[in-house]
Amino acid sequence: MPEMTIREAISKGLREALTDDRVFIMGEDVGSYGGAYAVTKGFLEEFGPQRIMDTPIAESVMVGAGVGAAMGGMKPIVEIMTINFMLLALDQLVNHAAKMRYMSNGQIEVPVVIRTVTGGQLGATHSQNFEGWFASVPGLKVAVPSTPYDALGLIRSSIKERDPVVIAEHAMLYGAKGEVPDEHYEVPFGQAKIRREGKDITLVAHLRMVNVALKVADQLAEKGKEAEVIDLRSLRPLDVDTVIKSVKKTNRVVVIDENWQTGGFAGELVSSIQETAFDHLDGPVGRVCGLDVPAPYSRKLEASVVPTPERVMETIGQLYGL
Amino acid sequence: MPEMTIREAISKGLREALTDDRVFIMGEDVGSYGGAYAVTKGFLEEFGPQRIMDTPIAESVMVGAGVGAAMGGMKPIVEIMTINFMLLALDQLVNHAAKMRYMSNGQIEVPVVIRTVTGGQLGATHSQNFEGWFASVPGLKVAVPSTPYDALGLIRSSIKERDPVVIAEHAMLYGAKGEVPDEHYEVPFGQAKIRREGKDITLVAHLRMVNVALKVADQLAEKGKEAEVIDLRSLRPLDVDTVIKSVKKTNRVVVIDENWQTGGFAGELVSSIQETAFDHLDGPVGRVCGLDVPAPYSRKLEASVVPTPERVMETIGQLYGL
Amino acid sequence: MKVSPKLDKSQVQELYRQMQLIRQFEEECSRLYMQGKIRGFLHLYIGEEAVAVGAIPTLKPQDYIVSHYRDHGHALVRGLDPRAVMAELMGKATGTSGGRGGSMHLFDVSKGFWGGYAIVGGQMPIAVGLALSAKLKKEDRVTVCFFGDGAVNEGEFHESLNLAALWKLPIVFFLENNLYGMGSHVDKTHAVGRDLYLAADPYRIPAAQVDGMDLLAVREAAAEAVERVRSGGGPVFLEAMTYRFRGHSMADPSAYREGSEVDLWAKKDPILTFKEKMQEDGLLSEDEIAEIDDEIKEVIEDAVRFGDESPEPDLDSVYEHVYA
Amino acid sequence: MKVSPKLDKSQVQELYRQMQLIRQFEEECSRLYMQGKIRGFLHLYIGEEAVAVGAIPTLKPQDYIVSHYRDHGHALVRGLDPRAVMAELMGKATGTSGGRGGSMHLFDVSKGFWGGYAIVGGQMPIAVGLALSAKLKKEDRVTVCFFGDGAVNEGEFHESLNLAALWKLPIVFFLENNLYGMGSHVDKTHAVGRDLYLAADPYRIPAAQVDGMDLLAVREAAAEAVERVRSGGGPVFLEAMTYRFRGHSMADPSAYREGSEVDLWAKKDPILTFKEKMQEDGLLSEDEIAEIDDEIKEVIEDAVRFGDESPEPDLDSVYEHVYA
Ligand SMILES: Cc1ncc(C[n+]2csc(CCOP(=O)(O)OP(=O)(O)O)c2C)c(N)n1
Ligand SMILES: Cc1ncc(C[n+]2csc(CCOP(=O)(O)OP(=O)(O)O)c2C)c(N)n1
Ligand SMILES: [Mg+2]
Ligand SMILES: [Mg+2]
Repeated sequence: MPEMTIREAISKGLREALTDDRVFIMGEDVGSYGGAYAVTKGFLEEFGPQRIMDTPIAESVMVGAGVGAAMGGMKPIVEIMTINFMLLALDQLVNHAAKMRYMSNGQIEVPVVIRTVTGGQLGATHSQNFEGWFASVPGLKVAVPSTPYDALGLIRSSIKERDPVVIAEHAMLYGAKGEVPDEHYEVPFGQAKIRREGKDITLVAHLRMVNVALKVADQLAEKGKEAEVIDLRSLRPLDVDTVIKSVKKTNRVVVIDENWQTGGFAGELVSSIQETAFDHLDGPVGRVCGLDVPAPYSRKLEASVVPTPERVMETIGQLYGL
Repeated sequence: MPEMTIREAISKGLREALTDDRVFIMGEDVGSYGGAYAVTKGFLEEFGPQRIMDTPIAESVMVGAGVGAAMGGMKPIVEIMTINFMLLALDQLVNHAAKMRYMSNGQIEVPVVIRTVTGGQLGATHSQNFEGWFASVPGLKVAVPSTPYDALGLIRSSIKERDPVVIAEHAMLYGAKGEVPDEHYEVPFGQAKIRREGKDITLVAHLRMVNVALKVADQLAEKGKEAEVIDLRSLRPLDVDTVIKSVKKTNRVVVIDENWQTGGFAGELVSSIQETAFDHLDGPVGRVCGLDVPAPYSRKLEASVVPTPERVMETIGQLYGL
Repeated sequence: MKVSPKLDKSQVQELYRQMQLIRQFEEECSRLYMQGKIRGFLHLYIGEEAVAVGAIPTLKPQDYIVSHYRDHGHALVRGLDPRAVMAELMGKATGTSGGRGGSMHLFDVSKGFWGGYAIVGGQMPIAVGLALSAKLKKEDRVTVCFFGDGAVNEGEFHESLNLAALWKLPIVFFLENNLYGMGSHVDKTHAVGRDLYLAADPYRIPAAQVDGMDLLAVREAAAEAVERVRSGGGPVFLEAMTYRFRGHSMADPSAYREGSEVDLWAKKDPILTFKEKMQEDGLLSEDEIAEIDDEIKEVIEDAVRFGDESPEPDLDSVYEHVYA
Repeated sequence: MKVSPKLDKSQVQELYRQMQLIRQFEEECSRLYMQGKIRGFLHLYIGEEAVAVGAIPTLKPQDYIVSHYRDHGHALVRGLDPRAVMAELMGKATGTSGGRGGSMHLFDVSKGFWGGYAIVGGQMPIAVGLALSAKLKKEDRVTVCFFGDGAVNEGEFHESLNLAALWKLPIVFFLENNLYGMGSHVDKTHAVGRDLYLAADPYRIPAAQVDGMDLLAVREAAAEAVERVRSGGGPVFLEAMTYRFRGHSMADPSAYREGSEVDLWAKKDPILTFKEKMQEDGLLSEDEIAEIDDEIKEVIEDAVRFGDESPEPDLDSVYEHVYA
């Protein structure tokens, strides 16, 4: 099977999407610059300025124009350079896009796709993870691909969605490689993926934290314990079933999230798990999250803020004595 | 002890605050209109336009100017008419106010107070509850007073805070009455309040949901069961200790939150409780939250969206058979 | 001034009928609100009727309209069924949004009425997007975006005008300047003062101001603007100077306005002045007026009856239409 | 043009020194970035030195400065210790923010340097607030807010100018128009085109454009603007036309700009042109230049050494300064 990076997989998905002439891409520097993360490199030349539209630095109208154009029958893909700047567009996303279908009693559809970049290690204002906020809003869907396969598969599903979708791509995963089949496939929303099977503990994660979970699984394997690693792939809809099934088998579970712990989306998983599988738990559901501080610039401090395999191992030890 | 409404208590707190001449109030229609919820009625006449400043409808610069003025040594109180409009000011609140102290290594303080109105029943775009989002941001503090006593006490503490504070007042509680002593007192951040003692189950809530919890306690009392009702009073800092202490006594707990359930702040409480008191729990921690839909306008639908005593009773029955 | 020769008697009657329909419909809303049959926010358009009635009939059926929370007038002129609008205000299943939207969120996509929006300025990026869709699809559609003087202060105003101008989108930015955003007078909310059409200048968008109490003046300006936009000239900005006769919402006693100011504007009542002028010009008779007024009375009674008798939405439907 | 008679030899030397300090400091940063000693975002000011050096020395010590993420130049001219700045870029405990801020977030409040901000346009409301505090406290302080042409497109630009104008705040809005926001040319991002000072018009803020490659021109315009603001006249808007010689950040190969354009601007190099003019005017000699250059070399070597030798922040400190 051919190998490619997540960046290439997303580009591939976008190129495919552009064969539908209702699809167009807009965002800051998606055109001649090729995208801040080079995802749309070459697109302007390939598809022309009618399809690949550079916008001013104005996130609110960018998202809003995407919403409006989607209402008018187009299929806009809006790139918001990073999730930190989404804070400037939340009125459009949350007050409008998410509510349009409901408020209009189904008269209006907003099939807009918003691609943005979460995570990263670039200081306090450029390293945030708001995908959990978006996933808490009824009316929105949120995809979080951690492999090239999923990135392409989720882009394909997003394009078919009739509701507003946010795709949160991780800044530090663009170069991650993986196999992507030539045959057409899709990754549906709301289907978590078991990345590694195991019977002793369940590790739940998304995006970059999946890699942390896999490293933890390796470390546990050295101790003779088998971890099951679940990659959520979308936060809304959220595939709680797959998680519960796993927990009923392993009786132990830790949720890993790069975001701040307090009030973060990890709490949703913890809550749902213990609501449904309480009697199957050998101990409390664990959370390992980003420290509750603005991201520090110093590499050393920063490394201590993001969840590490060591921290996860420590939590597992404390909770379950594994 | 004199009785007053929450509205009156907040007004009283603001009047007191204004005796410090670093304090000023700004916001949309806080002046000649007297505030959308009449909290600052008469203030313009009393304190003059230098202290009570009407702003254009421009939430971002309003919050940002509050942040900047606080940095420059003032103590601004910014009124954002409702929490729904805070979505237009999140860049200033989250990307700037919350991070200034950290990014500057303690050189900068942002002692701004942002008052806003959460909850309410005014349709999809005017009935949201984002206080949980704010409480998930390191650097911010969030107060949620549900009685006149707490409203005044928390305003007093807020004014002394050296960090940015959001006070989320509930639209439907302004008229709620309660006793407020003449003697000076304060309500510190991070101290939950046991509104009613009980030994059979703990109910955790804030703002309007405290009243729902109290009604549930009444209903339980009729069945001979005693509920302990905890009013969080601030979401950040969050007084988990008081909750844990109660749960260790009652072994049962339900968290009630008006906000959407999925990804809401209730998940933080559930997570923290089961992390610390797992072995004391007779069953899973319960959540009763707003339904995961945009707020419908129809009174009938709307009433079904917000948590009711009936729904809480049902959950208690299911989880604990009480 | 003589009436525009383009208007014939039947048109004059229709325009009068539309203004009167809005006025009487909203007078009734006000009563229903007092009775508790309408709840939540209710923002009346009374006094501003000449703007909607002047502007909207200059549009073609395929054109798009985006409004704000003060949207009853725009909706009714665009031909939304008064029954469905009334039922919506009453939160009934037969309403334009089945009771999910309410007064601030009327929609009828079949009529190109893309809705009322309740976040000040929030409708502007959406309207820009609708105009963009028309342009990309090469459709002959003009989008008209209504907004108040308050919206001019929001960042989204700036971003929307800039993008529409850069991309030469087929949109009319239609400012209903009633001098106040809630209790705040425009002189205190925008540095340019009350002539807000000047704010369109840096975007290089042609802009004009018109007397919003004068139906014919609005109609002429709107027709010209719509025509210009339709012919591919990019966005146009129109400012209608108007006044709301009531408080901002039903909850507002409107204490911040001088009685003398209110009285002055009351003299410019768009319905009275239009009626008088048309009578003078022989285009509208007492009998015709009486007939129209009677007809409207019936329409409204019927709408209220319909709303009253309509069922509330089904509880089980609460999760419908969150997603496709 | 002859030199402004107000400048004496020592001032000329100082101005040259400041521009050269920025230039050489950043050349060194670029090398350190390649070596991996500086990481994350790094936005160089090279080519734009005449703006900071023209503007900032016209301020008094008590005045306030707010910058963006391209902030090294502003910081150094304002007198932030090059050692502390370099240590910050290296993420060291001795940095201006103890390694917590980084290149985009330099702060030194003791010098009225209120920081670099990394959200485009986000610094503007904050600067407005700082100016507001000065006004309310009746302090003699001017706030200068630097921002790029890209920031002009954000809603916060609009809201900030409007509020500052309405409230007559003591602030200079200082636009560094280097023609590009990342890869986007101003002609494609604002409808008014490249003369962005015209965007200040609806706010009734006096605005002017100045050659940002000409130190003396910037200095004169800035002095006048600051003076005007200081005397209570409310905000002033200044636009300096400039050019960044490098990519947007270290990650940007700058492929979107024509070589011919870059070459044209390279000829206007603010340091070269200033040096030449001053030499012609007899205000700066070869020897003096060499001496200054040597001194700067030492300052920078010292700063790098200091940064290299400084400790990283203590792991235990990670929770410090989240709250008071
Ligand atoms: C973003 C936002 N801020 C504040 C409000 C509260 N609000 C509702 S209407 C209004 C006044 C708007 O005035 P204007 O735009 O002039 O319209 P008018 O009511 O005069 O028709 C305000 C402040 C809101 N709905 N949205
Ligand atoms: C709100 C926001 N959107 C996008 C970005 C990403 N970004 C960083 S700098 C930049 C270009 C800004 O250009 P300009 O204001 O002209 O400043 P210059 O870099 O030219 O000095 C962009 C788009 C950001 N930091 N903040
Ligand atoms: Mg108005
Ligand atoms: Mg630029």
